[in-house]
Amino acid sequence: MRYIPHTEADVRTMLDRIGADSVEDLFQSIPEKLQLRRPLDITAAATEQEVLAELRALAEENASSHTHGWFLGGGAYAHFAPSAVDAIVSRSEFYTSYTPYQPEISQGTLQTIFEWQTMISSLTGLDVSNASLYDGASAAAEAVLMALRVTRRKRVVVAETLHPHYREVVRTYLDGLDTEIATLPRSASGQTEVLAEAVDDTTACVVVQQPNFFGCIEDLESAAAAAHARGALLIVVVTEALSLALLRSPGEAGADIVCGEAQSFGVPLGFGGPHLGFLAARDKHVRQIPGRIAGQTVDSAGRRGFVLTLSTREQHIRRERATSNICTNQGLCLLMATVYLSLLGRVGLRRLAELNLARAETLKSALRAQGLALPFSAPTFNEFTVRVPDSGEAALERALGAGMVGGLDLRPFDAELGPAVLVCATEQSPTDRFETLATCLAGGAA
Amino acid sequence: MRYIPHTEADVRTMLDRIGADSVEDLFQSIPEKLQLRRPLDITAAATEQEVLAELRALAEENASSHTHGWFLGGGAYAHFAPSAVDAIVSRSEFYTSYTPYQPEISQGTLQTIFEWQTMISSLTGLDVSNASLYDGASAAAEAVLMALRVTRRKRVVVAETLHPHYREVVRTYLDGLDTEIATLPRSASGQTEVLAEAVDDTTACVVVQQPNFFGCIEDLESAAAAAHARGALLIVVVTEALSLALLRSPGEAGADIVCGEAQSFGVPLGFGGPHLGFLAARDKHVRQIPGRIAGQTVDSAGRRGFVLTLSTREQHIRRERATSNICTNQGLCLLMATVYLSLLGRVGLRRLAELNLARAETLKSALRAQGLALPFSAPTFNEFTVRVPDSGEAALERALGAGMVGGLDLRPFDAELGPAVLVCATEQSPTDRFETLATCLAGGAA
Amino acid sequence: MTAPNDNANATRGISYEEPLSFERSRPGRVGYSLPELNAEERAALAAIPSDLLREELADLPELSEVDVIRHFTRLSTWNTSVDHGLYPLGSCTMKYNPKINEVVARLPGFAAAHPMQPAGLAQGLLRLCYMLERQLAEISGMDRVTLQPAAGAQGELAGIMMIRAYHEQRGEGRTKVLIPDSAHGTNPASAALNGYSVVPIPSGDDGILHPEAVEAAMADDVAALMLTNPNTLGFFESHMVRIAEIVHSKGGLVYGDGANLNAILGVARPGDLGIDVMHFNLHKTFSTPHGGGGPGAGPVGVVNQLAPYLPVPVVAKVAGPEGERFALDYEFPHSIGRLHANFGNVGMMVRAFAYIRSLGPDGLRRCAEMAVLNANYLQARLRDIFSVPYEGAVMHECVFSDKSLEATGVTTLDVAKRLIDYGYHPPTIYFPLIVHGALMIEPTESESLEGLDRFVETLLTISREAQEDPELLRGAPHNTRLRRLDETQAARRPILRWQAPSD
Amino acid sequence: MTAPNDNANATRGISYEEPLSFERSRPGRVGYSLPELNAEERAALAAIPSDLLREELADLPELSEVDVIRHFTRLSTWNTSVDHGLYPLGSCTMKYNPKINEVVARLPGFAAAHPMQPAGLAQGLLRLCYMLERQLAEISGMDRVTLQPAAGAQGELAGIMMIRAYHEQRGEGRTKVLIPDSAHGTNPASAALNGYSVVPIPSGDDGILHPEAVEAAMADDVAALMLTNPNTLGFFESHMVRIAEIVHSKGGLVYGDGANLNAILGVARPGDLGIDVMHFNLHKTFSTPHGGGGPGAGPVGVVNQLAPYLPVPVVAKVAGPEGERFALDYEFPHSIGRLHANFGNVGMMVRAFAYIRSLGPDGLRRCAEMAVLNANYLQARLRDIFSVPYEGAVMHECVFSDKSLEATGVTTLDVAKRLIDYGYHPPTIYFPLIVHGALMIEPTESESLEGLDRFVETLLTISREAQEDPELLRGAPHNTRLRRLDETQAARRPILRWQAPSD
Ligand SMILES: Cc1ncc(COP(=O)(O)O)c(C=O)c1O
Ligand SMILES: Cc1ncc(COP(=O)(O)O)c(C=O)c1O
Repeated sequence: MRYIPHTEADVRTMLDRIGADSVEDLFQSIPEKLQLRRPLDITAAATEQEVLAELRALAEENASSHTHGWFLGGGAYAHFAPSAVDAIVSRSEFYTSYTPYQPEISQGTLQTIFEWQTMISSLTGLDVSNASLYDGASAAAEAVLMALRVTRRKRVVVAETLHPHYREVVRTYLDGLDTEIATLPRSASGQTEVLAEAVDDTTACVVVQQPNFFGCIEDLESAAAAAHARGALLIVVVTEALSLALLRSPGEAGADIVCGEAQSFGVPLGFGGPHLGFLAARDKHVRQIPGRIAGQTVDSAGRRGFVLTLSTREQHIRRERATSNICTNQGLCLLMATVYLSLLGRVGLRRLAELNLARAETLKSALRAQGLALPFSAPTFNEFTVRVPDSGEAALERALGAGMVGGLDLRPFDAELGPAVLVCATEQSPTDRFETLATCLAGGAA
Repeated sequence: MRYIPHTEADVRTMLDRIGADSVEDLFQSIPEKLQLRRPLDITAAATEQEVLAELRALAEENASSHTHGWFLGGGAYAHFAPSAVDAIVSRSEFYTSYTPYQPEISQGTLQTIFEWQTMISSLTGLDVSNASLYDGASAAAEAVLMALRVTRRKRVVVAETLHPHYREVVRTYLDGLDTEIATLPRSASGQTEVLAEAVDDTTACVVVQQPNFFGCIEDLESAAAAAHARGALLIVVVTEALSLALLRSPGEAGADIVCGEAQSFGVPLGFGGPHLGFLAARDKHVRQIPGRIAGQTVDSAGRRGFVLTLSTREQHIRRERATSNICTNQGLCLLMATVYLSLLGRVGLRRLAELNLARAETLKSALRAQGLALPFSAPTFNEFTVRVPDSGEAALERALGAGMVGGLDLRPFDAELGPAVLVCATEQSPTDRFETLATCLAGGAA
Repeated sequence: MTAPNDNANATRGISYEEPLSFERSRPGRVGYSLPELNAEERAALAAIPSDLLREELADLPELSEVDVIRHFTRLSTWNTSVDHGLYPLGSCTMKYNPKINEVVARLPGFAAAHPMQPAGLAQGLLRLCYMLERQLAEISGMDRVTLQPAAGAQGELAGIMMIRAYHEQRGEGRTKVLIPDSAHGTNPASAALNGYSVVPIPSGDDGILHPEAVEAAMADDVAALMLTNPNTLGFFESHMVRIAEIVHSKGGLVYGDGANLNAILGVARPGDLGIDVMHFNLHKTFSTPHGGGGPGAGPVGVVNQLAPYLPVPVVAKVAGPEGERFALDYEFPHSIGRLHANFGNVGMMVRAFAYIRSLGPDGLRRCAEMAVLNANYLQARLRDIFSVPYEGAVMHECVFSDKSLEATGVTTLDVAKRLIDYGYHPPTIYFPLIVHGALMIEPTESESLEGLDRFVETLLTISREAQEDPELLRGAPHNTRLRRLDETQAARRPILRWQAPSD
Repeated sequence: MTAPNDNANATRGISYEEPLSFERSRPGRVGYSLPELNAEERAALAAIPSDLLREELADLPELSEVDVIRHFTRLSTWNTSVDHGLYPLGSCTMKYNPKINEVVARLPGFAAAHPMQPAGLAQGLLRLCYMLERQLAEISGMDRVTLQPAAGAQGELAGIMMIRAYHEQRGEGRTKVLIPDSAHGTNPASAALNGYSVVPIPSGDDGILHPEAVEAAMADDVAALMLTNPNTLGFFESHMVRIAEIVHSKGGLVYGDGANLNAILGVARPGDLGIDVMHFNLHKTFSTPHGGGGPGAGPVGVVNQLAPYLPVPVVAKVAGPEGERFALDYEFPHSIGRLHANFGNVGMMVRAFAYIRSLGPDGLRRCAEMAVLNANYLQARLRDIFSVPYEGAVMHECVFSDKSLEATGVTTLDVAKRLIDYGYHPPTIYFPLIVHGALMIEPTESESLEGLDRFVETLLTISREAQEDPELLRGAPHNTRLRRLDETQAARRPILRWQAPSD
């Protein structure tokens, strides 16, 4: 086996030194009857050439923006990642190392985390960030748990326009804890109706997504005012991180915790993972933040360096009193995003966001030209809801016939909305197919 | 432009320091009328996303073993390269460095060359090797020039079974020099007829390919005897380097110079290049070897290290009296091959060669079973000539119809042979398609 | 003498400096290529009212592609990695990460597939997930597997939630989870995260759990025992079956932390030991790279009894007119719900699948055998240098205490830092908590005999140095670009982001 | 004081040791995966008589994949590269190698295409080659371009051969080639390789060629003048047109070495200067990576007059019923023949094409402008430190002599080695030959102002060190894993391969 260096002579030498007769003997602490006395019933080993062929065949059975015109978003976005990102991520110094427990030989990873924390703090408009969480949905759940800890309250108010998968994950995480979840309805504009009476003195937090699941840009100031009026925190969830480059930062608008998904920053779609959960907060809550955090320090010669810090929050020190159970998180995806943001930079990221907005607006015009209605009046970023004549399923089937994945059928997510599709335009969406898409969604053949 | 870091402020600062008013001014030494006063007439810059899309489209217009069953060899071989090869070659420490002129910061490249030299010496059965030449064909030409220098003679005897492209390149290189080229004919067995009288006292070398272009294994001992009897050198050219793992080494059989193409050792086919020319020789001729050579030495603290050496042979020192004009050669391909050979190792390389032989023999049986004749009686390695009923072109067209690139039509290379195809089987050739290929070549539909 | 000798694993050489990217930034520098907006597109920007827009972005650098590549290339050279050599972090299973796995994970059909695309357009991926589930089930002896959890700790949480759902379904409000004192921190943290209180169980003098201890703690309000087998001292819990019986007899369930599964691949199966729920760490046992702190993947296997509670969606095979098809099944009415926005860390599943296909049944067993051989060899050779806190044949890792160093004043931390000077990543230190000054060494099967011998020689040298020149160790590392870093100061006055110089 | 100061570009850190792969070899270790032969296949092995078979392979190592990856990963860390920083080798144009080019070159449709496959199955590649030829022709102002030569030196040879063919076709047996004394070694070597004798032409005091010198040497037996413009002192040959007239008037041709084309991209075109044949170095001007010594690519451009002599095959565009198709044209009866087994280093052509597409006309010109700006800036800042042997505004590179160091006893070599301590790859040294102790610095456009400033500061420090502590320089480098290597011993007693220890 090419991954295992032991020769038979090596094995012999080692057994002799150990004082064992055979490799079998080493497993004597496993009671005989518990040992498996047959080979595992899985397919026999394949050669590298065979494995490659098998996996190529499996890969070819999946659609993607390489095979179809792409207009599907809904929490995961088909953005272009410059080749430089993968070139860096492919350096084995980064991808074959562990969590940087030994800072003197992990400065590459640690400085990257520190740079990421700076970037995400700046983008969200908050003070501090952690070094990633599993994904946007669990980040939202962790943010809620954090708010529960900070406020020592038990009620959580969640906007109905929060991504339905995120709502499910929040519910899963809270299940079993002594908490209550209330919801804020969607208004006719597509935005969340922030009812002052929905927030009370037992409310730990209000959770709003920006832009929301239907693409609409929320009024965060009102949400912040309603939350803060009763001592609750405002949690803003972002699934399309690129919007942070364009929209007023949630921190500025009053958010106390901003969390979500940063897959848009150079992380492959990868059928949904690994993606990149992030979480940023205000300084005063730093000791309630879940997950790893890197901090600046000095070495014994007084030179700047970085370490993992504030670890008394963490499971390996605090065990059952930790702020979270998180251990392995999404380090390499954080690297991807940090490289990506370093390349795009302050000017490029803004320009890319503008390009996305412009594309989406152009697509809207094309859809309107086909007589399609956009049910919500609120402004949107690169994604929006469009009403279709028959059903989302049928509309998307027509688009597929024309070689396009035309968006997300909203029926499974919102029964009351009527036939509608969530359509997304990024810098990768083929502008020369906007009209065809419109025709398909409107009911015509391509 | 993302590859160029200058900001407008930088340019200003630099011009000031230089004492120039504008960037234009820096080009004043180019007479005004020689300056191009219009933009170059090439397509405007494309974004990275666009370039990728364009090149993907171009790439998809080409066939390869990814799209077709592959039986085509003829000097370039579709072998499998383990993923570890490209993982190493993609390290920018290797691919973005220059020829190792400064040994103290180039030991990675230098030790690799030294390892390669050891491996190729061992495979060829000779004493010393250089650090690559452009490709097999120019390596053959350089070997001939080397023989001319060593013997101070002017006549070159080349087997007709030498790859026709190689023969052309040798002819091109010798053109303009005061030399004569004679040829050795092919016998009915498919081997070279080594006529003693073809070699005379003015002959510098005899050039034979092993296995030869038609796949046949040559009798090198006879060739060596004939050459040596008249003081000429025997040059053995190898286009399928994998054969070195199985066949008696040319050095052992009496070759004085062994050269050729090592693309089979993990170098991509790449439509013909970059490939990897190699050249090995006996110790006594080391100072006539063309190209770079690495040697072992010590540093000022007495520790082992490596440097480029014997550079008084080379153009940068000897200029018009150099052994060759070679400067940039195929360093990174040498790295690929060294990694490849390190992975396969002494046992694996032999086993792979056996696998190739076995596949080819199995394919022969399948062809014979369809009534096809193999015109040559000499033993072969992984490639052989098969007679087809109508024409090579038609036979291959039928194979193509069945999704296979079935071999090389020999008509353009040998008019007298009659309709025949050169067929190659490697570890990548689909064994489950052998019968279909046989049917196609024999004239049936797939 | 700080420089290792000539034959050593490392010495000193050039190391490149590099500031923070923000400090390299220059206004107007560009690392991207984007099309210009046309007039119509520019006009479209007005779609968002300007009061919703932000001012310009601060604190993102402006760099060229050249700058960015050099920046991160230089940063990378400050890391030690598995591709450099032995990385014996105990409990982390830092084995070799095969290169082919990186290749297949990047195939566009995997890397560019979208989680929301219809199942009909993702048959290859769903098939792969389905097959991986079946492979993991067979390897573990569990009945069903969910691939959704993104890491071991999330797997633990998922498992604990299923345990809760199981008890609640039967109308039982159990509130406690028993956890041995040798457990990894995520175990108590996960139990607590789902609202359980944690009851620690002491390990016996032989480093394993004894039925009596469990018996004593087991009660009607205990939902589960959560244990790691092989445990974090490297021992197989040989009373496993008896212990599971005790827990089951009182209506509890047994959670098995599968972090150390590497030791028993093809040799024993958690499902055969009485374990009801377990997580896998694909980034340990199945060699998906650790990435400097993730991404990992923490699939969870369960016995049939717990299958109704699996998180959704579940990949299902359906026979259809065109043959086998794969679909996403959400119809699990008792499911604990969803744990991930999508299906988990699919990229890691692709790598793990390729790994399992490459090794097959014999190769997997060979991993376990050679990992265990390596750990026992190290234990045998190092016992003369360090104290062995618990005697016994180990499985995948061996643990030492710093007792033998006591007289020198040198700590485990000092030994770890000195190892760095010799080119080794230190082992896990100060864990498990029940061993004083623990050194927890997991070589994995990737290491060769000679490699282990070199490592042992180095530790011998270091232990001599500890006697002769303890200051040398206390000042270590000496050979790295940065010397020992001040973790206390970092925590006391946290600087967690770069701040632009005020002027 | 050997350690650079705190703000420096480099310091010291851990460096990993690694023996030769052969020394790591262990019998029975395996780094491959191959299917076993079945019985029928084993029998087939008898097809080759055993006397034609070799004994077992000696001197190939036996290693696991882990070993191999670690071996070469460690080796790689001993190299300095462009991705680490400034690599100012004069005449080598070590500019940044964009990552996208590596991606596209690896697309299976390019990387796995076979040179012998029918043109109909390679239309994308042929189209790309055709477009690249046209691009290079436009950039250089030449009429036709062959992509076949595998490097600059092979391009020179091809060009010289075409010149020979041209003269022979006209019945002229010219025997000499004129070459300036500042020329790169490949120029005389290439001319000699094709049987010409070389006549050196002296450069003027201003470092450029003067019409008088050419006039004096030009004769009926001179086949060509071979010159480099901009030349290797970094100067534009401003008398180019007059010189070409002189050569042409006596029936000779002008060969232009295009190694320094980067300096005039979009600014001036060799074809407009009177050059008849030239080579390009795709691995310099068009940023295909140097690979530690290749592969490169050396296309050759010619004026129409010389087109009949181009090497075959030539890619041709043919209008067909299905539109534009591309074919290989062998029908060049006057062709010098074939220079490469196939079509040259196609992988480099793919990269160069992607590069030209990425830059466009403005970007290419910007390369030239910024490369020239950088060289002039360095000349302006370094003239206080080193002697300028030839005054004048430079193009892409600047050359200094070691005259200012004379009193110190320090040589150019010492300065170069000391630069290494500070984390810089040294410039080209001792070339061109007409400059005493030459330091030839080509920054390229990839370097930023701050980067150049840091480099200048370092050279200032080194020149101070030369005055104050010349021994420090003579002993350099101090910070590398290995100290200065003994090149004399290597050449005197060559050890060119590893030998298994005799026992
Ligand atoms: C024994 C044990 N359990 C659980 C975990 C947590 O797994 P993860 O880091 O994947 O969340 C670890 C990881 O180090 C571990 O060693
Ligand atoms: C001026 C000059 N001419 C020719 C060459 C030879 O080019 P190549 O190395 O591609 O053969 C070089 C390479 O360094 C050069 O600098």
